[in-house]
Amino acid sequence: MREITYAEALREGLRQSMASDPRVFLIGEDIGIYGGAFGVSAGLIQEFGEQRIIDTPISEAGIAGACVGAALTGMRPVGEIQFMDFVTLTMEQLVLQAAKVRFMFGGKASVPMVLRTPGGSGTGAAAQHSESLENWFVHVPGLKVVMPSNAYDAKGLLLAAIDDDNPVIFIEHKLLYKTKGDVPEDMYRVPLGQTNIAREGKHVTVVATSVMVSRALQAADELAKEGIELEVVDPRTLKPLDDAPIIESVKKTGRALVVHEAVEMGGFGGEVVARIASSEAFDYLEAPIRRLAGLDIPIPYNRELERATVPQVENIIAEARKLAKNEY
Amino acid sequence: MREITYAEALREGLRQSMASDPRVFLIGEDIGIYGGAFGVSAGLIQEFGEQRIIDTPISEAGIAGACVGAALTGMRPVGEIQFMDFVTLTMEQLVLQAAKVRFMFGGKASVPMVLRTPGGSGTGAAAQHSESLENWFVHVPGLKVVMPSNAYDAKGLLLAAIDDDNPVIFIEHKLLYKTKGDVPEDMYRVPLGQTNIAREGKHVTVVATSVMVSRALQAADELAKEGIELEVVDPRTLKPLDDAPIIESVKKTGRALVVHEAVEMGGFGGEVVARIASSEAFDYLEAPIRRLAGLDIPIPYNRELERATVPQVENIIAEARKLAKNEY
Amino acid sequence: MSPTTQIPPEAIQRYHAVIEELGPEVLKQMLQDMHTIRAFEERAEQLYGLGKVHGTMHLSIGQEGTAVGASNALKDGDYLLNHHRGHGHCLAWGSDPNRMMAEFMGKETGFCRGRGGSMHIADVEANNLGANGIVAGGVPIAVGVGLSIKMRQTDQVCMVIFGDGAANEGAFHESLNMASIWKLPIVYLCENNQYAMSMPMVRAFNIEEISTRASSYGVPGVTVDGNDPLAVYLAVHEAAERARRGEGPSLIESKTYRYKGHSKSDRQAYRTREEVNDWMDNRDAITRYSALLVTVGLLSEEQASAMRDSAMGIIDRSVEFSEASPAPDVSSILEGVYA
Amino acid sequence: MSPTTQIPPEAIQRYHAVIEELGPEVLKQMLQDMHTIRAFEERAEQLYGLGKVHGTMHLSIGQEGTAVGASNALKDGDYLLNHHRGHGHCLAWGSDPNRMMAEFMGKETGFCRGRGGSMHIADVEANNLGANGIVAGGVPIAVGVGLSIKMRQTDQVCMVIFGDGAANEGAFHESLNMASIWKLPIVYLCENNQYAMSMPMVRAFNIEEISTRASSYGVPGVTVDGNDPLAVYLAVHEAAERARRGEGPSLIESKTYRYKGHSKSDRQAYRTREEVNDWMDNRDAITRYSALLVTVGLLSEEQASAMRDSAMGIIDRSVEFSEASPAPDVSSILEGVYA
Ligand SMILES: Cc1ncc(C[n+]2csc(CCOP(=O)(O)OP(=O)(O)O)c2C)c(N)n1
Ligand SMILES: Cc1ncc(C[n+]2csc(CCOP(=O)(O)OP(=O)(O)O)c2C)c(N)n1
Ligand SMILES: [Mg+2]
Ligand SMILES: [Mg+2]
Repeated sequence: MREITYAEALREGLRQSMASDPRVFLIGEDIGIYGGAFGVSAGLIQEFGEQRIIDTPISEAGIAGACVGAALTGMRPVGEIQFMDFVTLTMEQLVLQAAKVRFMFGGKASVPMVLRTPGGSGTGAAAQHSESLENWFVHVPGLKVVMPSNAYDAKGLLLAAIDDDNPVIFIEHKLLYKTKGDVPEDMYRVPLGQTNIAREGKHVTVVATSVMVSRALQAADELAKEGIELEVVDPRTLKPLDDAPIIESVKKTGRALVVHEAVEMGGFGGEVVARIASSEAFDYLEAPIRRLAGLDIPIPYNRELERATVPQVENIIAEARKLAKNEY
Repeated sequence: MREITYAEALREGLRQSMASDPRVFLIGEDIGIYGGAFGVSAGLIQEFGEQRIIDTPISEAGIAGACVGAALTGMRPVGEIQFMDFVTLTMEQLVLQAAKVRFMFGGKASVPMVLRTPGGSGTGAAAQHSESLENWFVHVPGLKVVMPSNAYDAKGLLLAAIDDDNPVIFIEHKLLYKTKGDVPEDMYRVPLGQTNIAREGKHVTVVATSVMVSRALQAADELAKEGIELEVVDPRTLKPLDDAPIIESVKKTGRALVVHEAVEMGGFGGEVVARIASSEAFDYLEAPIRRLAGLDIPIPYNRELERATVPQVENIIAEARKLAKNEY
Repeated sequence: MSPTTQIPPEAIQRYHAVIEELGPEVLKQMLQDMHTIRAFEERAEQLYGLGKVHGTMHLSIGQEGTAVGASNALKDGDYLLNHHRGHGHCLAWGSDPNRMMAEFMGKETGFCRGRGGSMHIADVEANNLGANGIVAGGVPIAVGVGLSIKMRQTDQVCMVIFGDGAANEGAFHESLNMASIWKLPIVYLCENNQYAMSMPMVRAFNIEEISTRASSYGVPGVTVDGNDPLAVYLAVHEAAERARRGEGPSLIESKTYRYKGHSKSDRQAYRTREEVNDWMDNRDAITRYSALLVTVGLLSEEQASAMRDSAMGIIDRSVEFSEASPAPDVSSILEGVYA
Repeated sequence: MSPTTQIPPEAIQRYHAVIEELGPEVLKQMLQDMHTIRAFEERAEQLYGLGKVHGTMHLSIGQEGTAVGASNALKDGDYLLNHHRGHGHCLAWGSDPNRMMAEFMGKETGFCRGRGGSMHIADVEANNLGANGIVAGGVPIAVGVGLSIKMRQTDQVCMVIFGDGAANEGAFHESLNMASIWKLPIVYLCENNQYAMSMPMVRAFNIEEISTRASSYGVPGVTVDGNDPLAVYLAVHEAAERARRGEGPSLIESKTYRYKGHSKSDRQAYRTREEVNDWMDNRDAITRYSALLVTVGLLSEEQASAMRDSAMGIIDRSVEFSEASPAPDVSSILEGVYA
């Protein structure tokens, strides 16, 4: 099948949904002629014009508010926050307005908006341009949170997110934009809230998100050579979380490792561990449930320090091996 | 010993530290003549004047920035955000500036600030004035997070937070302000990062924070009548988390219940569960680790709905009893 | 001061045109609405005192002129975004007092099924997109409403009402700038009641008039007497028509005063009784407007005072309706979070 | 355009006083610093191209006049907060090029031990509180610095430098308002280089001059030629002295232009080559200022061109220093998070 990059898959999803639904528009900083900081919307302004590809001043709270107001009045905005770190400027609008309006109004309004933003480190952009804050949003009732780990899911989840009548935080990863994958040309959807078993295995369940899925798969290839079979589980949607496949997997393997780039403390890994530890899978556990995640430090600039701050393939291999060998 | 309220204990701590250290000042909305939305700073402006009790315009990001800048240049600001919900407007300054400046500058600067804010529901203030967002901050390297559950800890932890050379998010609870406790008159400290065993017991470990500590203690009184002994553990400081006493307790009881008001999904409970599930306590577990926390909905206005949204004494009793009786 | 207050002839002159334009029925209805708002607020305070409602509330007694003047300047189909002190805006918008009171009392029949309460009353069917518990919370949302109107190519207008305090939030700045560069059909109505909780406007601003901030965005800015419903009507009407013509947003500062405390628990140590009395005795919107209608012969003294009574009646019925209404069923607690 | 550019006599007239005031040494040092900044930036770009640095960088080539004019208007002990395009501000502040280059190259000997990089260079000992990766991130921090100065009762001043784009962030509004009501000793220097990444200033604002926003806060606002270091010096100096006298903040808009792309990867589709060339050929700060010094006889053509060479020398040494410096030890990764 046709191979395109994660960024191209996103662009194709945006183009197709804008072409098929006049209510959809894009709003964000430098998304027009510049094409977006990571080129995702390149060329769309030529196709759809300034009325539907809206370049904004540097006003993130205003961008979020613009999405809320447009969504409340019949449009389906897709906002872009140039780096995930800058969502810190939009939390009031996203958390106190977008997420709560429907409930506060007794279910009589809806806010069908998507907020796209690239998270993650690995580009040398240092502490203020490398954060992974997904768990903040997972903690907020009224929001949905999506984190595609490959090109196929990126397009399918984006189209499903735009269809959704709720505010969806759509978290991309800088290191994935250039990665390629098979992507159908039609407007297929990957439904929100469906966990994917990225690789089957019987010894250790590795729950990974975003860029960590590919690292977990590489680790699985390596460990397979030693006869250790990892089952790699990708939730894809963090909220709502489809935890049944995770629990099933752990019942099968008896061992669980949760891997994400975000800082370990207070992170999404805790949620996954808690779901497992309170489930029927508990009785099948043959080892402690482990997390492997970012160090509790801001992302450093220096290349080696930056790399050492978040899980790498070799770290996943080491952790999974210890679990498999009952070294915990 | 002298009994005073949680609010009075905080006020005494503020007064004593301002009297003893000219670098300490308060800044926030309506903290002067109004005395603060919950009266914590009542009377301090008469004592210390407008130069050190600074009423601000409604500019939360500005308040946070003012604290960062003053702390960077030799002062020890204590900022107040009138309701915890409004920290959504300060996340950029707290998370990208206060928390990271020291690391980004190679350890050559420090930001000794305290940000006080009241969290929690129970006052009928509805969805935008009742949030419990502590886990957002727990997830941020460079910050410390404190949640006093009683008057004694409120004063002692506040003085320790003001002494601390790092940014400390100090989370009070609206329902605790009027609760009384024994509070010494001297300037004692409760060191940050020390978990407290609020009640000893041998059957179930209940880790609770803020207002849930008193509810857990009430539940313990009830269950004691049935011969079920709860060990109530209060971390007091969520970041850094002193988890050793929690793990020791679970090794003793073999059963753990984590209780907080914040929404369960993506909350601090996940962190506690993960610490237990990956620790040596794992081998002592006789039952799944359970969480009891807020429903995944915004806080409703209606009194009964509001009450039903967060854990109450009867819910803690029911959960702890099931755990004790191996009904999980 | 009684309804026989003398209205200077020049005032009557000044309003000749608008009196013609609005006609007797509307002019009288405006006074009736002002009475209804005040009666609603007085009853709300009473119910609170009786412990029949919990939480908090922000009363707009004294500010009725702004609410009524502004709403009447807009058309059906226009949008409203307002703020925590919003009962008056909502009633002036024409929303059902029964469902408002029921919401205030946390009943299932309330506009928000009892989930929102005083600070979050919205009448979505009537394009009232709701009050807001966050100071300036609705202000950036207006940008989106304006963009949506523009993209849908209707001739709607969005009026966003906020306080003097809100004008110092960053959101105010970002929103006005975006609206100005895109010429969005938004009327920014700053209801300056002199205080933001305990903070006097004069201490929170280094300028005399908030409307001067319009110059930072190259849009029109005016300051009007917020206790004069016709002055507010004229300013909002002009701004709205300008917006409909595609000429962009305007900033209107409406100077008024809140008679009651900021919210339930306010000792009001930040202002003097004299100051409050001065506004109540000499600039009360209802007294003045009522006197105007009497002076121009649209209303007899009797009709004028009868309005107060019918307002009470409306509110009595709203309370009866609410007390007879069921509370939300706790089993429905998870409803309405997701669409 | 060569250093023999004709400087109109009236210009020389205009600057007579300031030329007297600053004296030959400072005036010449300013030119030297402008050369050093440009040399630093050119080398940075080169090193990036060679793959010797990762991440991104924001070059200020073309904007040297503002950095040098502004820094020279302040005193030892004053504070600086600047932004992502900050190499020039830092060098003009007098910080060691070796430690700056080492930081840029991620070395342990850098100002931030290689943890911060280009966007976070700070020289805390010299009261340079750092560049900022967040647009307008430093602007609210200035309020705290101003308050701290006031409470410590020193005669320090805080200069915060930000771009045209930053003036549309809410933080700009909150900060200026707070500084205005408390009369804080802050100089707000908006370095308007015409673009915020790809967004032209003319599209992001509905006003001609950003300095008009000063009127929203009742503070002085001026716009100066940012490619004329003496004009910038005069404006910043006046604002700083005003601040020291306790009269509060000022907003200065310094109009300049960035020659290079916004950051590493910028095709610059949003502007024309002609526009860039026009600024480079006809308004270059170094060329003009250099010509001025030659015309007034403070510098010979030879000395003028020699400065470029010594700038190169300074930068060569900074690169040697950095390449000879150790990278941070990964075992030290957890250091410096908490005090
Ligand atoms: C972001 C935010 N900050 C603070 C508050 C608390 N608060 C509620 S109303 C209010 C005063 C608002 O003043 P103004 O905007 O003038 O409106 P008014 O109450 O005078 O009608 C404050 C401080 C809030 N609700 N939201
Ligand atoms: C809050 C925030 N939004 C967006 C960005 C991405 N960004 C970095 S620099 C920049 C343009 C800034 O323009 P301006 O303030 O004019 O400064 P200049 O780059 O022109 O010097 C943008 C959009 C950011 N770093 N921070
Ligand atoms: Mg007000
Ligand atoms: Mg710029």
